[in-house]
Amino acid sequence: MELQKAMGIIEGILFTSGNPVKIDEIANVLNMTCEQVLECVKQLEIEYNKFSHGIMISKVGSSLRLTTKPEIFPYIEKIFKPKVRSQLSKAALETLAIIMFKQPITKSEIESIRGVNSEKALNTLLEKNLIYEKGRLNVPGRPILYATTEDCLDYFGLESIDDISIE
Amino acid sequence: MELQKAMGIIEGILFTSGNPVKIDEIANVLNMTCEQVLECVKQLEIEYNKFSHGIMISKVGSSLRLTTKPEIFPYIEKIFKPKVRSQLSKAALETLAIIMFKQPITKSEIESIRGVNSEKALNTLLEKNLIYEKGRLNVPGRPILYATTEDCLDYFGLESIDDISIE
Amino acid sequence: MALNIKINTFEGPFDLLFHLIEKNQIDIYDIPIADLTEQYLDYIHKITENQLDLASEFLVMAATLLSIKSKMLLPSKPKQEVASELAVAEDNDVDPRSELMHKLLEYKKFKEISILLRKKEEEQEFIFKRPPEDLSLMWADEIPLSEITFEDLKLAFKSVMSKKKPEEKVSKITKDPIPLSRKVMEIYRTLKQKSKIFFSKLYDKKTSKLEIITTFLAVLELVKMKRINAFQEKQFGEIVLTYREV
Repeated sequence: MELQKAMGIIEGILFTSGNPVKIDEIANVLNMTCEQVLECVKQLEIEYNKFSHGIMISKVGSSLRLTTKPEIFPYIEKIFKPKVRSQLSKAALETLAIIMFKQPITKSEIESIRGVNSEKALNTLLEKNLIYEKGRLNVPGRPILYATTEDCLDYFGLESIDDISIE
Repeated sequence: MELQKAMGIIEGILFTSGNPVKIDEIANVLNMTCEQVLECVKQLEIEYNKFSHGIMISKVGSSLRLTTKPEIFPYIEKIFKPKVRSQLSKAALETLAIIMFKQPITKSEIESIRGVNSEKALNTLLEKNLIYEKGRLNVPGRPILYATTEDCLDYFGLESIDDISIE
Repeated sequence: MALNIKINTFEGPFDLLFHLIEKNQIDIYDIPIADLTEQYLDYIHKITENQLDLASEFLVMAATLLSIKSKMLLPSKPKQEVASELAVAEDNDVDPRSELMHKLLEYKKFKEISILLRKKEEEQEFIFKRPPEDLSLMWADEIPLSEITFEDLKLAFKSVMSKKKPEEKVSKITKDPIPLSRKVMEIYRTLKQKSKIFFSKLYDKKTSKLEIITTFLAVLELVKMKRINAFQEKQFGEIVLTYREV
């Protein structure tokens, strides 16, 4: 296969994957040797080195991957950080609210209320010591029960768990 | 900012996001006008048109997105065996066609054009976030008005609804 | 069987009419209404013969077609003494088929658009996006929870509980309206406070049957966990629950 065309296909494959892709797998799909693939990579490197590209190709072990160049990180941060932050804090707030008023509660119950995966939000709340693992529910799988900590009650100026009401 | 550098940053931003990103948000981060951003897009298009690229940039609504080129599909299919995307049902597609060109529109108006109950089709479209409830019509019963989302343009790869000519 | 499948694929009466129009190469601007009605009714009969569900819209259309057909059969100048001459003249000028024609033309337009959309949809199947980078890990430790008040929590709770969640399975709601775990905690807390209570005091007249069952299951759970004791003097008698000191 023509070098130019192979470069484009390698770019497309790495772009679609998001994760590193094995060089031999790429070679296989392109009907090329690994050396030929690496020759394409060299050419792509030259291409991406230009200012007009914000991405770069790198070899990790026996795989290839595309990433953004470190120098454009400030712009990535500027455009995505506020969004990620507000999403995350909204998720954490919602999750904490559910645990507060429905404790003790399992992850799957929380997720059935929120309708989205809540793993990350739970981890954040655990890290901040606002919730703790109170025990396990005696059903198949014995899922963890989450409840709010003393710290959390303190924080919101509540005397005890009985003060929590949603009138 | 220099055009070359801006091109690279736009590439990096779209690469990171995966999903379409609003042109004005990009312009804002780059401290450029939307016109300048579109000039960069034009340059990127020329760049990506080369054989040695497997990705392309396109405008969907007021957003930009990066995707792979259709011509490298066979290779991507070979390496990743991607799942076939489920198509919209005929009913959903008909309903969406009506909403596209008559938005905002109520359910009963849609049903009078289609001649059948369209509840299920509307729910499917809402779930897939292809339409949204834009408000309510100020008549008795205050029926919901439906309109298409930006995701809808992304779904069909349309720059605008005018891309679908209505003879 | 092939017929069944075919009939099933019609989206509605317009879709069926359209099929007939195309099949017979009928001019929409000059519909041979008697023919079309006959063929339409024929299809309806076939559907019902095969005992398939027939949407009521198909019957409404059948009635409409019959009504147009009968209007077409009426002499063009009916009794003039009934209404003013002008009104009757106006009425007669309108082709009884015109409303149907307009509706069919409009439906045709959107049917064609939906075919174009299908093509676009299929084109999109050949291109891929990149999975979004998980940026949340990058800034996860910077979540500002410090500015939240208890009121914020209440609001967040109310809003999340009232949100519509189409992806939630209905069966789940009916099966388990109150999580057993919550009931277990409720009863445990009540008993810890009062140390003794009748089972019947754990619910009232308004409590649903399902919730009473959940309550009972929660009691069994607590007995099993050795957190409470339960006694019943006689069959169908009151169940007395007592808190068990650990």
